[in-house]
Amino acid sequence: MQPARTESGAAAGTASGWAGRSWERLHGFGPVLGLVLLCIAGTLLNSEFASLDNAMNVLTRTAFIGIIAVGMCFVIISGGIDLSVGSMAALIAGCVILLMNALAPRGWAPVAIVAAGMVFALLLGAAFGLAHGLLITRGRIEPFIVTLGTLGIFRACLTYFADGGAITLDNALADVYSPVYYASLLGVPIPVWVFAVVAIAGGVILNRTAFGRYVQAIGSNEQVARYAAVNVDHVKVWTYMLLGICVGMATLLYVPRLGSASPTTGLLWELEAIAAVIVGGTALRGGAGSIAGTVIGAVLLSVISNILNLTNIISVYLNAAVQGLVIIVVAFTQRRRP
Amino acid sequence: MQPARTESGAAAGTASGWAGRSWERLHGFGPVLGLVLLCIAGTLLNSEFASLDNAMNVLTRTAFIGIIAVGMCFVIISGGIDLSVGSMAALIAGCVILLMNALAPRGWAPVAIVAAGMVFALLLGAAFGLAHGLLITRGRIEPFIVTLGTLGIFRACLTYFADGGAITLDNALADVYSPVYYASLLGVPIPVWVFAVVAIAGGVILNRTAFGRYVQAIGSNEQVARYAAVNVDHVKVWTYMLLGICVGMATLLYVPRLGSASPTTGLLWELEAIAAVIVGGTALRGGAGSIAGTVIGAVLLSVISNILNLTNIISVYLNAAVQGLVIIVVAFTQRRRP
Amino acid sequence: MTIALSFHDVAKAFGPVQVLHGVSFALQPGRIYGLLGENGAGKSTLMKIAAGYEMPSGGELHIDGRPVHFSGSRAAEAEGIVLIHQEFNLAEDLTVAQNIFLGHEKKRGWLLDDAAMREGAAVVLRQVGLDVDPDTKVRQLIVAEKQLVEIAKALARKARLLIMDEPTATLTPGETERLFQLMAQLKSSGVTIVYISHKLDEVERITDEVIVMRDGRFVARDATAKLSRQQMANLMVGRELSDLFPPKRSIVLADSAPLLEVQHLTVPGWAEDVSFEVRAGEILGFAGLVGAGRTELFEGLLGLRPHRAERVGIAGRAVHIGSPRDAARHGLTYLSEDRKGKGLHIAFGMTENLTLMDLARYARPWLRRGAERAALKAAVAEFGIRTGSLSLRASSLSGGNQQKLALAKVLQPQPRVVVLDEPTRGVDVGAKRDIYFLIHKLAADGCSVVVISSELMELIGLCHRVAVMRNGRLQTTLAADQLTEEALIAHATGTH
Amino acid sequence: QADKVNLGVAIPAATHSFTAGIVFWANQAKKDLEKAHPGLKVTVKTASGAPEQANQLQDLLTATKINTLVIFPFESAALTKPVAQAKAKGVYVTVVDRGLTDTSAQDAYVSGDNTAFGRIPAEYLAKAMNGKGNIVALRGIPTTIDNERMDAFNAVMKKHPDIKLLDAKPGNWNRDDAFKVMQDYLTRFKQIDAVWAADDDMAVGVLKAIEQAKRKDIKIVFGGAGMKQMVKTLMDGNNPLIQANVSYSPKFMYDAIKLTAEARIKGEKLPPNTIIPSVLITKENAKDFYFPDSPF
Ligand SMILES: Nc1ncnc2c1ncn2[C@@H]1O[C@H](COP(=O)(O)OP(=O)(O)OP(=O)(O)O)[C@@H](O)[C@H]1O
Ligand SMILES: Nc1ncnc2c1ncn2[C@@H]1O[C@H](COP(=O)(O)OP(=O)(O)OP(=O)(O)O)[C@@H](O)[C@H]1O
Ligand SMILES: [Mg+2]
Ligand SMILES: [Mg+2]
Repeated sequence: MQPARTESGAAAGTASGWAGRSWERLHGFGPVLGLVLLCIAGTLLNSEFASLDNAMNVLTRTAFIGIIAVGMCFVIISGGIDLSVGSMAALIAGCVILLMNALAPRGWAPVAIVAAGMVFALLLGAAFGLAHGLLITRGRIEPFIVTLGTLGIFRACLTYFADGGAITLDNALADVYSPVYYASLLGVPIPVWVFAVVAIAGGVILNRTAFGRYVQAIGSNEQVARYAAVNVDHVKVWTYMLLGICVGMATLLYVPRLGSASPTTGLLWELEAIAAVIVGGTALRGGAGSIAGTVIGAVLLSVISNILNLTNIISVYLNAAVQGLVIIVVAFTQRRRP
Repeated sequence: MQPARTESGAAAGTASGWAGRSWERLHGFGPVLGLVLLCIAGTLLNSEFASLDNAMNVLTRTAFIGIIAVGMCFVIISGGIDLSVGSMAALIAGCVILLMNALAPRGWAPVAIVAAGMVFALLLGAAFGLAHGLLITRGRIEPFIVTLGTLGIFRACLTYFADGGAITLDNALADVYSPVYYASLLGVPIPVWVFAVVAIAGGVILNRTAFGRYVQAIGSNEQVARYAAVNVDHVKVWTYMLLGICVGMATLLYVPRLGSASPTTGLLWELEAIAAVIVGGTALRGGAGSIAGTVIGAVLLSVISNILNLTNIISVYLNAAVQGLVIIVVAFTQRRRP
Repeated sequence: MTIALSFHDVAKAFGPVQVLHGVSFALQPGRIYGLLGENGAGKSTLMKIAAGYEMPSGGELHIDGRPVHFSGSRAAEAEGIVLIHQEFNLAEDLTVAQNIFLGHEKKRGWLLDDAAMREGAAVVLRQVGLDVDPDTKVRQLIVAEKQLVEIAKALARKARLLIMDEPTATLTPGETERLFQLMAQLKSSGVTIVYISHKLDEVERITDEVIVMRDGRFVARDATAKLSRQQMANLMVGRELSDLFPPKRSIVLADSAPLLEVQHLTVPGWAEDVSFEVRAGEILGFAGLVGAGRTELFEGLLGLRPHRAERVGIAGRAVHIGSPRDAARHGLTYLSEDRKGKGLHIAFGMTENLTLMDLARYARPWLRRGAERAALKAAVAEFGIRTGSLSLRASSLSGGNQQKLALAKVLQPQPRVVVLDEPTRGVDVGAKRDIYFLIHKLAADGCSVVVISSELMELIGLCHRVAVMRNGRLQTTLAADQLTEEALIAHATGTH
Repeated sequence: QADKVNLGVAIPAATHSFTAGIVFWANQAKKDLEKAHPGLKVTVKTASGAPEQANQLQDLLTATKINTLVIFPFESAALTKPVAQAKAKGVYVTVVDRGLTDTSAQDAYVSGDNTAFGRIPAEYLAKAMNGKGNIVALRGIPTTIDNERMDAFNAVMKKHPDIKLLDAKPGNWNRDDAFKVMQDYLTRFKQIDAVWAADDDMAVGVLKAIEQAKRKDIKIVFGGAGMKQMVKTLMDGNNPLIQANVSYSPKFMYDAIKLTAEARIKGEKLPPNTIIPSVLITKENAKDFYFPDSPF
């Protein structure tokens, strides 16, 4: 959101060149530093915090938001925004459950049904992302408006399908599906594996492919990118589709966890995902950002609430205040250079 | 971002000049057009829609969001954002009620107490805005992060003060205070007057004062503004303070309406206020925008839900979908030129 | 009214890079100084210090003999020192009048006096000869118009010392002429002017005295009348420069097939019914005044503006070009005249800028950073980009070096047809010569090159044929033997 | 005894008055019980969504190491699996208010009576209106409970064909939304005899809207859940529109925790189902439902 960085940019500064550079190095570590300090605080407050079980719990639950945040990172770097991810996740979860329940009586093998549901989730996510991308590029409407609109539309559709209540997964299917969330591989829960794979893939795509470079170029200056023969619309549509697919993937992990979708599913996930990206050091105005930062941002946010759950030092009413304070303080440690 | 030169300028006296100019004119009228069409639809669906009473109801309830949106318009044009306004309003409402209730037994005249409460609301708003501004300029933290943090902090404080429930204004005071919301002047309710005054003042400040000019310059290109010796930090702090004062003003009108503040007060107002600004044609990236558009955007949003309340054509579950759709369609009518 | 500014051992370092090494010289009031130096010599940096935009890391400025320390540009302006930036500093969303008075608004009481500002803007716009409505948004202006607005903005400031950093880089002879009259007027009223330019003919014409810098040091100063262009160039580069233009390649093969054919291209509002063709190995120039529509013609051709054409052919095949991407696929690339707005990602590193148009080559499928860096090293050597470190952002390069980087960028994909809009904008004489050689080499290798330029000498020295546009129409195409400045100007202004 | 009772309480965060009441009573129970039984440890966690509540369950299990759980599920279906997991680890589970979809995941169930919450107002209104007239209703946030209440209300109204339910729009259990919806009802319908606001928070907004419009046609506003201010109004009889209410006191949270804790300390089990009935509150019995210290 901040206008152009000061022309002098990274190399600016005077005699403070060296100080500048080490600051720059430190700067990248802002969220890491925040995370480390938080973890120390957590351990001091409750020794259970540092247990492997707790660490795995935290990482597992971070997976949803984390995966979405990786997709969101692309959208934000390209200069866009997506407010609809929470509703989108809810609607996808609802549709997937409806599909699976509908297939159940047809005599398909449960595993096949679950697989069909998973494919459907990814397809739906991609389709929604495509719709966003086209409205934004072809329709030439602000991303904020488009996704604010679909935020309402997605959630309303889910509420309608659920008739105001919840859509619940058939019990037999739930049992087949639940290992996707609850099982572990080599002691690490499946969602954490998925999260790791998504994050690494995201990092590679952003930093090691032409597409990733184009995303950054568009966010930095769309006009220059267009003149440099970048297919701007195409790339933008793909960022939204990537995000949609990430949301689909997060839903895949969400459904086996709670086995139902209701009008409150995914509420405010958009805020959490965007916050993870921004806390991770990506600028809201786009142009540059990092997947590693985003992952750390997402973990950081869930560590805060984990610590609040593990301790009992302040009124429960003030939980949100503590979260807010920590977010501001972490951001302060990695603030832009003077 | 578009390479095209929208030839409204007198510079281009060409064939496409005329088409361009009338488009440009139409473009500015996008929200007006949307509003007019909506009003026609409303009247067709329920003749009561066009009644004066209903119009006044709609305008009165728009006043809160509208006043906040005027302040938000400055912040967004300057390239910032404020996510905390809803929580801020809730906290201010709570504090003001607590203050007034505390003063009541001291034997002050009720009118004096109400006046003290009103001044306190404005002061609190300005103080919160100042805090935002300083964190953003001095602290060099992204506005998104700062106000996401205070969003949590403000609401948590209110919940804490209210012990989770509602803070209710003393009955005697409520009676003295209630005309501020319920009374009319020349047939027009007070909040509508206040809204009008704020909007006009906002328009004058934005377009007719140096401060307003600087706000636009900073949003358009912060570096250029800095080079032009504009005190960028100063101006930014003031935009947040203006917004804070607007929130205080909205709260002044809100408190006498229900005489209470609770954790649900002001929920999602930030989204509505930002949406009003953006639907009104201001770009989220800043630089340019209009108060008139913002006012129309705010009215448009409340007309949509008013129409939905006055009719019964679709499932209530789909209300949000209709709102979303209308927002997208209105934005489409005023989209940027190819 | 008059001001005497002097530099005493002024030094400046950006981090570890020392850019200015103790520069000292004094400016007498009421004279026009030409400030010369190679790209990256430190001219812009020194002048930014003089105008309070940068702080020196050593040394002092004196005004009328007393030392001054500027805390910002506002303080320098209070002394009457005004700088016209090499890169534009205009808020695109504001109007021309609003930009001209930004930070110095005229007020009536609390409120802005827009009428007075519009009037004031109209006055200075008339002075610089720019015929646009003061209420036009700057976003809608073309590059040359923005340059004129920058100049007008400085005029509105009532300067005692006016520093112009390459004001004519994008102007055509007409505007330049007008600017010179204006400078003469200012001078006669006692204003000191520092004029930075790489166009030595202009320096020779307008300045009284020449100051030369090299590698962040003061090298020489002398009365302009005593120096020839050749001598100035030699002082700048510190060695003997031979002839500026490379010898023209004798003649294009008459029967070589056209590589780019354009028939009846119309860009509504900008260019009407333009047809031309460029053969392999040919360099075609485009001349015209500001506003002739040359830039827009080619932006239309590239699909960046709405356009229609009867036929666009590349290498004999009819092609549809809907975007620069299509064009690049057919081997056509375009260098924009608007370096900062359309040419380079100034927040990106040099590598990322250089390879952006040719990423496919480095992505297999993963980007090979090493290969990219090697490409940068090669480009730095080939285009003579002068920079302290290869990891600088584009924004930290000097203007001329940015231009070289932009040129290297559009040539990266090895196009068959390349359109160069103001290819030597802000480039120093030595590097200019290298670029001319390069363009010739491109042509010799069978490329078609289109050069749009405001420098007539450049077109005459470089091109096989020159097309002249006026008011969006192609007036004529002059063959090499008909190329003279007079002929070009006559066709461009319609006075032949 | 060998293992001390380590009791975890998971409830929704205080986002509106009713849940604020839940939080209040839970904390009250913690205070009273920890004082009464020194070995007992009670940990209260509030969640603002189903996933967060599931997270808290995990944390209560792994870090706080609870052996007894009292949970007010944010959502029935969504919390079933996480609660089942807790039970599988040997935790004694009492579920409050919103029953799980799989009852084998709980040891005991203490609930309010959502059917009665919809049925009682319907019956009361039908009687008060002599079986004919126009009603408007305000619904809550779309959820299963809201559906249950509405269905129960509709079921009674079916027996009274002369009563017309003009419309039922969501006021989201929120004063402001209820105010707006009611304003628009008043614009739209010229004759309204009674309002079922389905929650006392919404009733506050409804009353203000009626007061503003100065409409005299409305005879009754029926809220619900027995918010203290409303019960007080009923006791004092100073608003003719408020004639009755239906209890759905968040105090059952207190009862559930207390029953569970005491049963566990004694090593006993709770009955599998305890329903705390919703009853009609009128001026006569109002004082039994008035808790001035509770935020609700
Ligand atoms: N912010 C910066 N950080 C690092 N180096 C910089 C920065 N700004 C300028 N430089 C370096 O300072 C040197 C001088 O730059 P300057 O812009 O003064 O050159 P110039 O003489 O104006 O050149 P040109 O003729 O190309 O405009 C260049 O080598 C440039 O790379
Ligand atoms: N057909 C036309 N009729 C009227 N005005 C025109 C026409 N074509 C161009 N102009 C005017 O010329 C200006 C646009 O110039 P344009 O961008 O075409 O110049 P250019 O030839 O690219 O200049 P440069 O050589 O500096 O790049 C505008 O002021 C526009 O109003
Ligand atoms: Mg320079
Ligand atoms: Mg041009």
